Amino acid sequence: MTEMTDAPATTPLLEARALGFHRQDEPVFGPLDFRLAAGELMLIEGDNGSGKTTLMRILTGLLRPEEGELLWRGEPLTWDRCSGEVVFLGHQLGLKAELSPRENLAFTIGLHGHRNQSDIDGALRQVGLTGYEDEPVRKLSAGQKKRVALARLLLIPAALWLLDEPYANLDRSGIELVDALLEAHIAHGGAALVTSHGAVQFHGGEPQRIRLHA
Amino acid sequence: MLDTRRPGLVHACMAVLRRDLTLAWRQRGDMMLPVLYALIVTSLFPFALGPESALLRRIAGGAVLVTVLLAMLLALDAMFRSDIEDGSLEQLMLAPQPLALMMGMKILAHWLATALPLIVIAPLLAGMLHLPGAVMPVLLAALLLATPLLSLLGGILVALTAGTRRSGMLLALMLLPLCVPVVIFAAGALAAAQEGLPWIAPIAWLGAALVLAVVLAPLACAAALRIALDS
Amino acid sequence: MNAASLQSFLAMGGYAVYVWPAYGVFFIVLLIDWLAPQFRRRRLLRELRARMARQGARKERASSPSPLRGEGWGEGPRLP
Amino acid sequence: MANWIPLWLHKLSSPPVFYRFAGVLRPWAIALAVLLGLVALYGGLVLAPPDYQQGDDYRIIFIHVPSAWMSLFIYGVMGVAAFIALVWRIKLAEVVAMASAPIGAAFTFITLVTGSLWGVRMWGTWWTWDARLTSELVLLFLYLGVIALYHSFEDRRQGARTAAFLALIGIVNVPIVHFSVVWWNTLHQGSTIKLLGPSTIAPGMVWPLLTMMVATKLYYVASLCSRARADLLALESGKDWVRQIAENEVRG
Repeated sequence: MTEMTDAPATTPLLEARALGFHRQDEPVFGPLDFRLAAGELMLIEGDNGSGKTTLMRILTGLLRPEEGELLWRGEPLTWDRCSGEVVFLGHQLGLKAELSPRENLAFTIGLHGHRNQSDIDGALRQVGLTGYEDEPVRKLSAGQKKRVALARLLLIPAALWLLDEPYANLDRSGIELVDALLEAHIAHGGAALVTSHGAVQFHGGEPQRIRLHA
Repeated sequence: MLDTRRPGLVHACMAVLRRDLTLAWRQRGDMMLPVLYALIVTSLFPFALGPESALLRRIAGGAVLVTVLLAMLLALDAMFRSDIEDGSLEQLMLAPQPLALMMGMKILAHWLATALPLIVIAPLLAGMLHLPGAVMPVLLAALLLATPLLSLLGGILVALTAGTRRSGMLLALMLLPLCVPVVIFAAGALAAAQEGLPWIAPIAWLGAALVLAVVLAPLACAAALRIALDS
Repeated sequence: MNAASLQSFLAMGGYAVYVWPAYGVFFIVLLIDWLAPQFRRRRLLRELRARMARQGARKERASSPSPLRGEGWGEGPRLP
Repeated sequence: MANWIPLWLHKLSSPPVFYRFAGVLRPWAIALAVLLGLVALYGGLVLAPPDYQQGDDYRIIFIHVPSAWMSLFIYGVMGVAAFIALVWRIKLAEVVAMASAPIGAAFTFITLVTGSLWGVRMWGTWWTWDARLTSELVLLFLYLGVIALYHSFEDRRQGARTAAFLALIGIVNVPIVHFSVVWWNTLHQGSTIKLLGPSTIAPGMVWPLLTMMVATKLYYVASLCSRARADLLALESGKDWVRQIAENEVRG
């Protein structure tokens, strides 16, 4: 991976001002303020039903915020302005069960392109799926499916990662893999938002933390 | 900015098309179901109306047309269903590609996988009902124009129901008003051909409608998807 | 209006079978259309009152110390 | 400048304000509608002379024609509201569009039934695939599709916006259907029946007809207010003003 040229340090990648969301007039999460600059990691913590996934969907631009403002590189965030620069890993992994990991990733590359010096086999090797490249995804375990989705992070040239519960379904080595991926991404000047309902260990410096309340 | 290789439009379109066609091929059993359905429905007509060939010949064109459209309706629901369930539709919406074009490709893939087999067996269906051989080319022309129109219109409606859980009957209810003109012109061409009248006009109308739909329907489909999933 | 003219009015020149059902449908459909939202409104308010009562009860329970509930109970799970 | 008009509109589009406004408007609209309706019925059923060509069954037009007119008019209102709802995302526009759909469906249904009752003698059959009747039937399906789509969503607002999109598609569709059915009828050289024949309408028939048209419009306003009020209560059930209404009604 190559170094990124820095955006002006004054405009953060993503900024939320008094962001809020209601569903059927019940508040899902309250007014939120945060700034996320390149090279930063933010953890969003909260129990089930605290609105973590809703927040994530708003940050992808799929869902409109009802209150407050959301800025992407200093301008209001719309799905077409941030598309391609954001990669989202949600509860549904977006993998086709009938296709192999290699075919799934080939589709991803077809849409998003890929980082220089990254390729499918290398990414699959990095997430520890060597030997499973041509197995249909439906035959993989839940943790292995998650790893295929993680391989997408290595390929897609995105500045911001939005990871919704990336540790779910993963074993000890899988959790370490996610941490390593995050650290490498941050070290290369990327930014990431990670939700989790539990404690997260992160070794590359102290991340920002936001706590959502149910 | 990251030093990247962003794919061109053609590349992205081919990626969508290739994936959807691969998926359809892997599940080719499902692909045959509408064909089987059309065969069964067509073979019911003679049982219901009697085997008298003059009567069958009179209804053959319309019956084949309606059967094919119903068979397509059967498969319509599945157009984006699995993509919504496994999250790949979200990934598609977040890709740095024009969503309308990607939706157009998905609709094209769906048409190739469901309507094309139906068109291939349409002469067989028509033969079962004693459609005169001279009308066969008109039937094929009408189907080649009417089925993509239905796929495109159906694509918009399926996108609208993307946020709901069940959509089978709802789709039929929503599609009926939209497919009335399509059925009228397609069947009109057949009827005219069977009576030895000029049938170019309705076929031309269908063609014009198809051109319009090819341009507008993917845009409407993308807009509908954004509205339906915005929650 | 005497009885005979009323009778001829009701007969509608022999087309009573068509005219009166038409008017009947008109009024019945509109009556249903008129009443449905009123019932719905009443039902909505009744449900809302029940929900408010439930929420009030939950708040009371939360303010009184209970050995079963932790301190986080005050917020309560969100209603769907 | 006439700056107060948009300001007034903006204020009116706030749900509690509209709720109160609709509450005031509703009784007046329905009272006037009933009054005018009764006058029109008296004029149409009693005063208007029997048609010299047809018998007394022509008197169905006093409800059939206003209903047919309303079925299209309400679809137009729904389309405009749907457009506003989609472009400016105004909650009240969503409510108006979705509240209009059942009323429009009711009038479309009335149009079909009364038209068919009238047609029995005129054409000797309950149903004919004439362009107007077919378009009206398609219109009914469009209304039903909008209603069904709206109710298939768990989230009301999302359902309203999605159904609004369908309503807009329908606006494009209605003329196309009409055109295609007209073409279809010329092809099959079937029944070419004029619903309102060239027979000149006596002036005694015109004023009840027009009065009934006004009455149905007023009824629509009243029913729309009713439905919009209920919908607003459901949509805003978390807000204080709705809770206050709920508390006040239990006392009253």
